[in-house]
Amino acid sequence: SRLAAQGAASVAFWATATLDIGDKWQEFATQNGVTPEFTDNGNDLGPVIARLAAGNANDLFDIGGFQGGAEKELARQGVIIPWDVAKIPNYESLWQWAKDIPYLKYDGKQYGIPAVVNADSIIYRPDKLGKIDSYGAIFDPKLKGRVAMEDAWINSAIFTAMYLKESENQPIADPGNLSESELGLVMEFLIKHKSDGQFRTFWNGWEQGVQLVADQEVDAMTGWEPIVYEGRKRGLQVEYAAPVEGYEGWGNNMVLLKGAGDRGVSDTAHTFVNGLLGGFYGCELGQARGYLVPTDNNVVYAKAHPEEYKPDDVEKLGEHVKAKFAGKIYWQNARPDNFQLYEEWWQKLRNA
Amino acid sequence: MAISIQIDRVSRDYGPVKALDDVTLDIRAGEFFTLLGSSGCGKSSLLKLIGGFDRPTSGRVAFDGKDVGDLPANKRPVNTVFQSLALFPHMSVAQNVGYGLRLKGLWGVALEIRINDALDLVELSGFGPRDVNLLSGGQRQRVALARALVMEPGILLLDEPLTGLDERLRQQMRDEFGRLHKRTGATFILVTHNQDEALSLSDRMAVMHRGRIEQVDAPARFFEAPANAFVARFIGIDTLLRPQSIVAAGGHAEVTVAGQTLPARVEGPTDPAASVIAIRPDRLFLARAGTLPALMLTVVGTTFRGLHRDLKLAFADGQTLVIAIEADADIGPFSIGQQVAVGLKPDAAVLISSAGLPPAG
Amino acid sequence: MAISIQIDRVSRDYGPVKALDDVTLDIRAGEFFTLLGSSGCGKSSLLKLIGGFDRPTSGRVAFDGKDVGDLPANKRPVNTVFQSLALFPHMSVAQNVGYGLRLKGLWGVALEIRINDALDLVELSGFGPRDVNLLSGGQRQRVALARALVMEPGILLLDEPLTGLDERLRQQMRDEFGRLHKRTGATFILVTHNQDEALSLSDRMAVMHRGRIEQVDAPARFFEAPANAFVARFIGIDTLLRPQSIVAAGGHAEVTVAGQTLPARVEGPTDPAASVIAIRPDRLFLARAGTLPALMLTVVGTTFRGLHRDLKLAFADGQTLVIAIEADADIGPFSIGQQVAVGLKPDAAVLISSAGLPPAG
Amino acid sequence: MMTHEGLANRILLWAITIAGLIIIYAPPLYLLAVSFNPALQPGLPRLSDLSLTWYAALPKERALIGALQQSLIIATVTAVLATGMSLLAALAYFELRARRTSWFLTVILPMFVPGVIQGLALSAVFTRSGIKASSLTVIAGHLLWAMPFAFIVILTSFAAVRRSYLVAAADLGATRWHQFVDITLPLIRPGLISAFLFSFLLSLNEFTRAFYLAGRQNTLPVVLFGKMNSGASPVIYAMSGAIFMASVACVALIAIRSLWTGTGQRSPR
Amino acid sequence: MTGSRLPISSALMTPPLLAILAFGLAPLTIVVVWSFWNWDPSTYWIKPDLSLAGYAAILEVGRWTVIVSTLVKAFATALLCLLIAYPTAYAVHFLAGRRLSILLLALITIPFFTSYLIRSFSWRLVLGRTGVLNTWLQDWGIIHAPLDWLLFSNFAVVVGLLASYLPFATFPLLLSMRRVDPTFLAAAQDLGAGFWKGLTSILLPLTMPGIFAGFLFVFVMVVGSSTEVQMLGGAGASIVSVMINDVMRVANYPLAFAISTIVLVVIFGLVLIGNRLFGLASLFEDQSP
Ligand SMILES: Nc1ncnc2c1ncn2[C@@H]1O[C@H](COP(=O)(O)OP(=O)(O)OP(=O)(O)O)[C@@H](O)[C@H]1O
Ligand SMILES: Nc1ncnc2c1ncn2[C@@H]1O[C@H](COP(=O)(O)OP(=O)(O)OP(=O)(O)O)[C@@H](O)[C@H]1O
Ligand SMILES: NCCCCNCCCN
Ligand SMILES: [Mg+2]
Ligand SMILES: [Mg+2]
Repeated sequence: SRLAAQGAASVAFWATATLDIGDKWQEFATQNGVTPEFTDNGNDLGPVIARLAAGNANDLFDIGGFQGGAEKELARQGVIIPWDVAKIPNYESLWQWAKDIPYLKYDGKQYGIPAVVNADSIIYRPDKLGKIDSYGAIFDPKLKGRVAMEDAWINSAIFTAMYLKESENQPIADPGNLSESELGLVMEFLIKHKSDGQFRTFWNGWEQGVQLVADQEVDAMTGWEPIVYEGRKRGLQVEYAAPVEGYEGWGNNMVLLKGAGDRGVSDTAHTFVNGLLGGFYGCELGQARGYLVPTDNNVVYAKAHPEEYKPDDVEKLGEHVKAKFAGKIYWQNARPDNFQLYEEWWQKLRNA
Repeated sequence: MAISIQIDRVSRDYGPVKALDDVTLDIRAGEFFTLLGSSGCGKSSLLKLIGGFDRPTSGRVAFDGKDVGDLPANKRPVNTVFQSLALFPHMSVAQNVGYGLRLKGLWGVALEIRINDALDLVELSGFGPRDVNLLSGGQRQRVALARALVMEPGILLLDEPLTGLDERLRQQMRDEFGRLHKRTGATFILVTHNQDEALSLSDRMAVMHRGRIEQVDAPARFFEAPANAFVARFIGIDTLLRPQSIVAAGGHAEVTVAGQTLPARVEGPTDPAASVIAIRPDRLFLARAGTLPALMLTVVGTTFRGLHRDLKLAFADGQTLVIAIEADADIGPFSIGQQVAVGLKPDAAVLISSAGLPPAG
Repeated sequence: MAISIQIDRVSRDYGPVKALDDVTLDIRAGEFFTLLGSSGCGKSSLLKLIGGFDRPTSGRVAFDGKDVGDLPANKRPVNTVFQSLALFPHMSVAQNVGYGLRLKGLWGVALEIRINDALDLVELSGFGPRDVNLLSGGQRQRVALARALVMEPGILLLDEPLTGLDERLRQQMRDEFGRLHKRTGATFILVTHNQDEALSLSDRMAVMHRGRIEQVDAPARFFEAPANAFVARFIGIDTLLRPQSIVAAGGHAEVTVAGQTLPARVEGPTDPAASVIAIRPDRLFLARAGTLPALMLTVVGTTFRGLHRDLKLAFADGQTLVIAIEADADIGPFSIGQQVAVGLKPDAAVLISSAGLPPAG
Repeated sequence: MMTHEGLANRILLWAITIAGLIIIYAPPLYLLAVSFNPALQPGLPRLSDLSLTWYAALPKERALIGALQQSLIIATVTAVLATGMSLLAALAYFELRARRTSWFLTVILPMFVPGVIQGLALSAVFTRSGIKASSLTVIAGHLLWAMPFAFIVILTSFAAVRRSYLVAAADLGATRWHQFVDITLPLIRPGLISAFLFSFLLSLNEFTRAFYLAGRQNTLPVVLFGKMNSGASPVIYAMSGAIFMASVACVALIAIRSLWTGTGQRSPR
Repeated sequence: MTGSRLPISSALMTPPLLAILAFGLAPLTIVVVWSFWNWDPSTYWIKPDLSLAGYAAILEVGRWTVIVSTLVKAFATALLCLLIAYPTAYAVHFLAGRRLSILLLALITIPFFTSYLIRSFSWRLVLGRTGVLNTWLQDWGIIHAPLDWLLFSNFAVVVGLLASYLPFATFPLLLSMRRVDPTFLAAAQDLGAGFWKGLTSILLPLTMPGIFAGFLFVFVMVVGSSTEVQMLGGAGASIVSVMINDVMRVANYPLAFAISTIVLVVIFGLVLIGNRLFGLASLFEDQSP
C-alpha cells in the first residue's frame, strides 16, 4: 500500500520471495495500473498448501506464486479458481514448452500461469572435479562426504530417477512421476548411498546452498543455477553442469485464489499477471537473480529501454534457458500420483 | 480507644496437633494482658486468631462482644509485632516503619516525623535508609517493634517483642510499653518469657500449657496462689516438695517432708498424692540453728549468680530447695555436706495441686 | 579436643559501618567464653569470622596459633547455632538435626539414636518427622540448638541460642551447656543478653560496644571493677552517680554527691569530670536513720517486681538510685516524698571511668 | 554470609560460565563481524576491509524494516499480555487450594503443542469463526505460546513472597489490593521482568505460528527465512548486526539504570 | 485467611482461562479430532471418517524412532543446558558482585535478540571445514586436517540447540536461587558440608522449581525446533517438527495431527508422571511459616 501508485488497483500477491522486485513494483504499477501488495510465502509448498486448504490464505491473498505441481489438488479443493487466459493478452507470448508444462491445467481449465521457469542440474567446482556431465558424480564413492542433495524428495527423487533411468538403464518411465516400484528402486538406491555416508548433508534454501559450495563443504551438489551466478559474483570458480541425463524443469506458477473471485478482484489479478509477462518484470528478475520469465517480451522491453537493461544479456539469458529446454527435460512435480509414498520413503531415507 | 476481647471456647487444630484446646478468655478493654507459657504451648496461635491471620477450628473470637470471625486482618483495630518479625525485605527501615501510616494516608513531613520518632524510640535513629536485610538480629527486632508501635492501635499484640535485646534496651522498651499503654489506653497483649516484663507491666496475665490456659490472674496472685505445680514452677517457684503427710485445718496445714514439719497455706487439695508444697524462694532465710519454724538441711552445691549466690540444700529424702544469698553476705562460706538451718517467713509454703508436675519427679 | 582462638586486630567493615573495630581477643582452649553487648555491637559479626562465614577486612583469626584465614567453614572444627537459625526448610526436624552427622558418615540406627538423644535434650522427643516450617518460634530455636549440639565440635558458637525459650527450658539448656562443656572439653563461645546465663556458665566474658571490646574478665570482676560506666550499666549496675568532688588516697576515696559524702573503692580516674560512682544494688540496705555510713534520700517511686519491689530514691540534685526490697519486707509502705536512710555495705561504691555514659546523663 | 567454594570450584564455575557465554556469543559476534565485511561472501573481514556497505543498504530494505516493525509491535504486545495474563494465572494458582495442580497443568498445556500444528489449527479456528488474519491473530498465537513460560517464570519468582509478609501488611491495614501492590508486586518484579523478556524473545523469534497466523504483513523471522531461502544479500547480516547492537544498547541502558537505582536486595530473610 | 476465596480466584482465572480456551483448547480439539479422520486421495483433503490410519502410520517407516530420538535429544539438550546454566546462575548470584552480576545478566540476554535462524546459520560458518574453529585449530597446530564432524553432525545440532536455548534454563534458575537464603549454605558448611555436598543437599533441592522450569523450557523448545537440525544436522537429520513438516508437505493432516497428539500426550504424560513423583505443580507453593 505504501507503494500504491496513484489510482492503481491493488492485489495481494503471495509468493516466493524470489519473485519480489521490491522498489521496482512502483514502476510496474505505473506501467500496468496494478500495485501488488507483496507477501513472502516462505517457499515451502507444504505450509502454503495447508494455509490455502485449512488456514486463512484465501481471506488475505488474491494471487499465489509458488512451485508448480499442486494446482490439481488445490483446484479440486476449490481453493483456487481458473484463469481466463483471454484476459491475459501476454499469455500468448509464453514459449510453447512453458505453456505445455504438464500440470498447469486441470479438468481442462487453466489454473497455473508459469511466470518463472528454469531447469536445474548440478553445481560443482571444476577446480576440484574437472568437468562434470552426469549426476553420477553425486553418487560417485570417490566423492564420499563431498556431495549434497536437496532436503526434499520433490527434487532429490527426480534427480536420482533421471540418473538411474538414463545412465543405469533402470526401467523408469517418468522420473517426475514414479510408480510404486520405480520409487522403491530410486529410494533404495538413495538410501544405500546415504548409509554409505555419501552425502555431506541434505541442503535447504538458497543461502545455505551457496555456502555449501563457497565454504568447500561440498564439491558438487544438485541445485539451482542462480547459486552458480551468485558464487561467481563472490569470486568462486563454479560451474553448472549440462548432464547427459538432462535437466529437471520447474515452473513458478501463478494461481488465482478463490478469495480474489469472492472479493471481485479477479480482473485486476488478470491484469497483474499480464503485467508480469509484459517484459519489464522479466528484465528486472533476470537482472536481479538470473531468473527467466518464459517470453520474448523481455528482450523486446530491454531493447526498448537500453539505458536500463542490456538487451544482449537479456537475450543471452533467454537463449541459455531455452537451450536447456531444447534437450532432455523432466518436469519437477509437487504432486506425483504416489506422493504419499514419496513421503514415506523420504522418512525411511531420513531414518536410515 | 479501648477494646475488650472475648475468646470463647476456641480450639485450633493443626492436623493432629492441638495448638489451642478449648480456650476461653476475656481480656478487658484497656488491659495490659500477658501470655506466658512454655514453647509450643499455643501463645502465637492465640495471637494469630486475635489478629485475624487465622481462623479457629471451633469457637468464637469477639471484640467488644461483636464476633470478628469475618473481619479481615486489615480491618481489625489490631497491630502486631510478629515473632517471625516479617519485615518487608524490599523496603528500607524507614519504609517498613512508615508502611502502616502511609496506608492511613499520612505522607510528607508528618509521616517522616512519626517514623523518626518511632526509630528514636527503639534507638535506631539514623537507620531509616538502611537495608533491613543487613541489620543485626536485635536491630531487626526493633524495626518490627517500631513498625507496630507507630500505629498506636486499639489492640496491640506483642509476640516476644523484646527477645534478642539486651537488658538495658529491654528495660527501656518495657518502660515505653508502660507509657504507651497509659497514653493510648489501648488493650495490650504481650507474649513473653521474661517474668520481669510480665510482672512489671501486666494488669493480668495467663499461663498456658499445651494449648490450654492454666491460670488467669493478677500477677501477685500467681505467687500467692499458683493454680498448680506447673504454674508454680513456671513462674520460678522451683522448690516443689512432695509432702509425706498433711494435717489441714481452716486454710492452713501442717505438712511433713522427709520427717520435718512445716506450716503451709492451703490453696489446693490436701491429699498428699495430689498436692505439692510450693516454697517461695524470697521467703526463705538462713537462720541460726534452733530458730523456729526452721528446717535443717544439707548443703549440696552453690552457684555464683553475679549479684547473689544460689545455695542448693537437700532434705534427708533427697528433695532439694534453692536459697539465694547475697554474694558477699557475712555468712558462709559453705562446704558441701554442711548442715544449715533455713527459716521460713509467713506464707513461705503454699499447698497446691500437683497437676503438671512431670512424672519423673 | 580443646582449641584456643586468637583474634588479632580484627576489623570488619560493612561499607561505612564498622561492625568490628580493631578487636583483639584470646580465647583459651576449653574455655566457656561469653560475649555480651548491646544490639548491633558486632557479636554476631565476630562469631561469623570464627565460624568461617566471613572474612575480616583486616586482622587475623587463628586456632591454636594457626591462621585459619584460608580454612573454609566446613573444615573448621566449629559448629554454630545461628541467630537466624538457618534451619533447612526442605528437611524434617530429624533430617535437620542429623544432617551434620550424616556428613560424618553416620547412618542407620546409630544415627537415629544420636538424633533422638539430641531431640530429647531439647525436649522435642517425637518431633523428628515434623516439618520445620510449621513449628513454633521456640521449637525452631531448639531444633537449631540440637543440630549444633549433636555435633559435639571442638568449638561451639552459640549466637543467642536460648532466646525465645521460657525460663524453665533456658535453665535446663543452660545446665546442659555446662554438662556438655565439661564432658567434651570444647571451647564454647556464647552470645547472650541474659546475665544469669553469662554469669553462671562463663569462665570469662567480654562486653562489646560499637565493634570494640570494652572489658574481658572473669564474671565476678565485672561487678567488682567494671571498666567504665558503659560496662557497669550494661551488667546491671544502674546507679551511676556523678561526683561533685573526690578526695582519693591509696585505692580509696571519699566522694561527695549532692552534698553527701560516701566512701568508694578507686578503679578508675579520680578526676570528677572523668569518673562516676557505681553503686552495687546488692550492697545497699535500708538503714535506720543515723546509722553510718548512710545516705538520706527521698522516695520518688516504687515498682512491683514479683518477688521484690524496686524503691527509687533521689538525691537533692535529682540523681536517683534504685534499691530492691523484698516484696513483703516488714518495712514500708513508702509514700512518695518520704525520707529514708540507705546504708552502704563495704565496697558498695566503686569509682570508675565515666566512658560510655550517654552525654544526656 | 559467605560460602566457601574453594579455588578449584570457583575456577570450574567461572570456566563453565564463560564456556556458556562463548557458546551463545559465537554466532551473533561472528555475524556482527561478517556484517562489516564488504565482500558478498560472508567471512571474517580483515581490519582494513571494515565497511558499512551493508548497513548503508539497510534503509532500502523495506520488506525487512516493515517486518521488523511488525515483529517489534507483536512482540511487545505479546509480552505485555502474556506477562499480565500469567500474573493473573499465578495469583489464581496461589488462591486456589485443591485444584491448584489442575490449574497449573491447564495453563502450561499449550506449550506442548508443536508450533506448526498449533499455528495451523488456530488459523483454522479463526478462519472458521470469520476472524481475519492480522497482527492480532499472530498475537493470539504467540500469547498462548509465551504464556506458559511467563507463568512458570512468575511462579518461580513468587518464592520471594512469604505469606508472613502479606500477613504483616494486612496487620498494618493493607487491603488485599495494597498487599498486592505494595508487597507482592515489588517482590516478584524480577520474575515479571524475566517473564516479559521471555515472552518478548519467544514472540520475536517465533516463525511457524507467525507464518500461519500472519496477515499480509509478515513478521521478521518469516521474512528472514524467505530471504535466506531465496538469495539474500549480506544486508540480512547487517540487519541482525543492527538488531544486535540495538539490543546491546537497550540492555546496557537498562543495566546501567538498575545499577544506579536498584536496591541490592538479595536474600529476604 | 479471610473472606471467601472462590470469587477472587475465579476473577483472576477468567482472562487467562478465556485465552487458553479460545486460542488453546479450540485448536487443540481440532488437532485431536482431525488426527482421527481419514485422508482422502480423491479430494486431497480429510474426510470425517473415524480412522486410526494416522496413528498406525506413526508405527511405520521409523516415524516413532524420530519421536523417541527427539525426546532423547530434548532430554540431553535440556540436561546439558542445566549443566551449563546452573553454574552460570550460581556464578551470577553467589560469586559475582552486584555490578558484575548485572553485567552478566545483560550478557546472557543480549544474543537472543538476534534471530535464531541467523544464529543457527552462523554456526555453519563457525564449525564448517573452512570455518573459524577448524582454521584456528589448524593454525595452532592442534589438528592437521579440518575436523569433518564439527558440522553436519549431532554435535553441531546439540551445540546449535544449546546456543539457541541456554537462557531459557539460566533465567528460571537465577530466579529460584534468589530465594535461597545464603545462611542455609553457611549452615551446611558449618555442619561439615563441602561445596559439592552443600550444593547437592541444600541448593539443589531448594532450587528445584528453577531446575524443573529450566529443564521443561529447554525440553519443550527443542521438541518444537527444526531449524537447528536442518541447518546443522547431517544428511536427512530429523526431529519431530521436521517430520511434521514433511508430512504437511503431502497434506496428510491426520498423520501430522496424530504425531502432534502423540507428542503432546507423551510430554504432558511425562509432566503428569513428574507431578505424581515429585509434585511438580506444588514446587512453587509457599512453604514458609
Ligand atoms: N551484611 C551486613 N551488611 C551491612 N551491615 C551489616 C551487615 N551485617 C551486620 N551489619 C551491621 O553491623 C553491625 C554489627 O552487626 P552484628 O550482627 O554483628 O550485631 P550483633 O552484636 O550480633 O547484634 P544483635 O545483638 O542485635 O544480634 C550492625 O550495626 C549491623 O547493622
Ligand atoms: N502452621 C502450623 N502447622 C502445624 N503445626 C503448627 C503450626 N503452627 C504452629 N503449630 C504447632 O502448634 C503448637 C503451638 O504453636 P505456637 O506457635 O502457638 O506456640 P507458641 O506458644 O507461640 O510457642 P513459642 O513460645 O515457641 O513461640 C506447636 O506445637 C506448633 O508446632
Ligand atoms: N527461490 C527459489 C525458487 C524456487 C526454486 N526451486 C526450484 C527447485 C527445483 N530444483
Ligand atoms: Mg510463638
Ligand atoms: Mg547478633
